[in-house]
Formats: sequence, structure tokens, C-alpha cells
Amino acid sequence: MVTIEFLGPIGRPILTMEASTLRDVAEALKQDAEMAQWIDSCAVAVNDTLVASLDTLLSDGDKISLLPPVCGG
Amino acid sequence: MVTIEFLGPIGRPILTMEASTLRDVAEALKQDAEMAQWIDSCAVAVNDTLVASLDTLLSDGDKISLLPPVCGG
Amino acid sequence: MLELHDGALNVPEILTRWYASESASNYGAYIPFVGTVRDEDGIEGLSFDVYEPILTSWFDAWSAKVAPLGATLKMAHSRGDVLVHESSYIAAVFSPKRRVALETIEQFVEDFKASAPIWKYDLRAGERLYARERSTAIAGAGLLGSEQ
Amino acid sequence: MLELHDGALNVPEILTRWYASESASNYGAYIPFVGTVRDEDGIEGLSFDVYEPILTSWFDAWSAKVAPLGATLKMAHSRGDVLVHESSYIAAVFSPKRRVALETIEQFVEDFKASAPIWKYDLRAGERLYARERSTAIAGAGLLGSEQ
Repeated sequence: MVTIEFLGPIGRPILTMEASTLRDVAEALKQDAEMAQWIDSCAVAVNDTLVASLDTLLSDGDKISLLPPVCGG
Repeated sequence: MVTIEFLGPIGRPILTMEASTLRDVAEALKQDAEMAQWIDSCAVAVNDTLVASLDTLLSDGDKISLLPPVCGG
Repeated sequence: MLELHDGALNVPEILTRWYASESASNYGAYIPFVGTVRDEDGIEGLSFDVYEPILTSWFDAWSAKVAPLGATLKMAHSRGDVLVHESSYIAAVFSPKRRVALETIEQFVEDFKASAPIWKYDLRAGERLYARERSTAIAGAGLLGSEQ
Repeated sequence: MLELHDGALNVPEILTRWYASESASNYGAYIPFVGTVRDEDGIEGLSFDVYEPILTSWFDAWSAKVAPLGATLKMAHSRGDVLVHESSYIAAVFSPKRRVALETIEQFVEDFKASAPIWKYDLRAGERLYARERSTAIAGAGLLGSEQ
């Protein structure tokens, strides 16, 4: 099981699912109508490190974070 | 009569002389051995405005200032 | 040093404390950038969410990047509500010479705007509204929607 | 606003006073640059001569130049002796947005270094020695020696 957290304005509770790569997470979230508006603008971190490949391997207990567009300052 | 003041490290007292243009001041200071080390590195102001021509006309009471290389901060 | 504060920043306290903390470090230049909430479009203020783990690693990476230049970075940011004319952000650089400090503060502030995991909301009539049109997608965003 | 102080600057007092003075002006960015005397080459400190009339007109010209950008400048500088680890110079810009502030502080500080009528001396063993090799001739220097 991995956990998926939705940061900032996405405002969804943490999700847990079975996934062996980030591609599995992508497939699941694409079926989620509520996520459609966010998916193309979010960066993704695994265990608090930003990642750049859908082939990123996931292990039991990993934390995936979705980071929508930012505006600090 | 105009007055000539030597700013910062030049460390000379104010000079007064007759001069109708800045060229007259230049001629006088070039004869002054003590000024030789400064003359090529000084900017010149007339009445506290920097000037760029030796043909600058001078009037009675004008103040000419010599500004050696600067280093504020 | 990275510090997060609930609500508006006490700018005099922070600028003074940072200055004092480096007073014996032989830095020749200290440049703080102070960001203050502007009164515009009728907002009452702004509100911020901060994701601290990634903000900390972003800040630590910047500190490591400027260390070979002899520079030190500090940053403070607000969490929660900050009203108009209050300050929510201070970034600062100390360095031996001015050129490094001037170049670093610009790059650090610009990358902060583009990358730091902080989300901004307008406060209007008691509501907290995500400032989406003023926000920037982080480099690499869209991975989950890509056909990669 | 341009202010000259005898001896070292009280940096916390100045940064705080300037911040407070513009707290209702709706500026989004405040960037002070603080210059501090470094302990190097065995100096005890630095000493400064300032020629105020031309410094004032230089500062006023800069203020007029940045006014159309909505920016405001402030500057403080020491006269006389400033010991190592004390500060002698603060330049600051306030502007509505960050880009103008970041670009202005850099250009203002660099032009200050090249043009402001201030002379620096090393303090060593009670002597005041003109720092000629670190000084810059003002643009247009050498007029009196030219064959123009």
C-alpha cells in the first residue's frame, strides 16, 4: 500500500492504494473526475523528493504527494 | 576670482585665482608639481555640477571642485 | 536558516536578529528581501499553506549551492493569514562581497517564486480563495497526465 | 531620503525606521543592502570623507529616475571612522513589485560604487591611509589633464 496526499488547495483527504510504479497511481487518478482539473498542473514527489518518471518504483509505505501550482512570497 | 577646492584625500587648502574658462584652471594646475599625481584621475565640478568640457565658462565667485577616485560603501 | 511563523512576520525583529547573528562572521554584504501584502483588488489579506518537508529540502539545496561562494542564506515565511500591509516573506543573503550577494538574492527570490511549495489564497469576505491565476506550476508538473 | 551619520550606522534602527515609514505606502517589496567593514589585511577599520552637495544631487537624480517605476530609494552612509564588523552603508529600495526592486537595488548600488563622492581610508596603527588602489575614477575624470 502507498499513500497519496493532495497538498495545498486540492483539499482532498489522503488516499491509500496498491501500486508498484507511479504509472499505477496515474492510471487510478485519471479515472477520478474530481482530479481532472489538477492532474496536468501538479508536480509529484515520492517520499518528499520530486520525481520525473512514471516508471518510478514504489514500495510499501511510500508517500506520494501532489503539488499544485505554487505562489509563495 | 574663482575658488578651487580639492576634495577627499588630495588634502590641499582652497585656492583662489582669476579664470574665465576651465581651461585657465587646467593650465594653472598643470604647472603645479603637487597636482601632477591627481590631475588625470580627478573629475571636475563647477558649483557642484560635474562638467565635461574645458570650455566651460566661469564667472566671478564660481566654485570648482576636484574629485579624486571614489570608494563609498 | 529557514523559519516558519504563524501569521504576519515581525520584520524588525527578524532583520535585527539575523544581522546580529552574523555580526562576527566577517560578511561585507547583507541583503534582505522583504515581501509585504499589497492592498489590491479589494482583498483583506492573503493566507498561505506551506509544505515544510519539500520547502526544507529546497532551502537546504540552495544553501549548499551558495556555500562555495562563501554566502549564507536565511528565510522566513508566514503560515496562515497575513493582512494587507503586513509582511509574509523575508529572504536574505550574507556574503563577503557585494556581487555575490546581489546576484544570489535575485536568483534565490526568483527560484523561490517558481519552486517553493507554498500556496497562496486571497482573503475576501471571510473566504479563502486559491490564487490559481497567479500561481506557477512547478517544473516537471503534469507527470501524472503525461503519456510518457 | 539620504542620511549621513557620524561613525558606524545603527543598522537595526535604520532598517526598522525605514520599514515603518513606508508601512502604509502599499509597497510589495523592500530590499535593503547593508555594507559592513570586513576584517582584512590587518586594518582596524575604515574612515570616510563625504562630499554632501554632489552626493545629494546624485541621490536626487536616482530618486527621479526610479519614480516613474513607482519605486522609492533611501540611503544612509557613515562619515569618519567605522571599525571592522561595523556597518557604514545602507541603500534600500521600496517598490510595488519584486522585479523593479531587484533590478533597482543592483543598479543603484553599482552606480553608487562608481559615482558617489565618497573617499575611503584604511585605519592602520592610528593612521588614515587613502585606499587609492580600491578607488574608481568618476566617469569623465581626467578633464583637466586632457588636450581637449
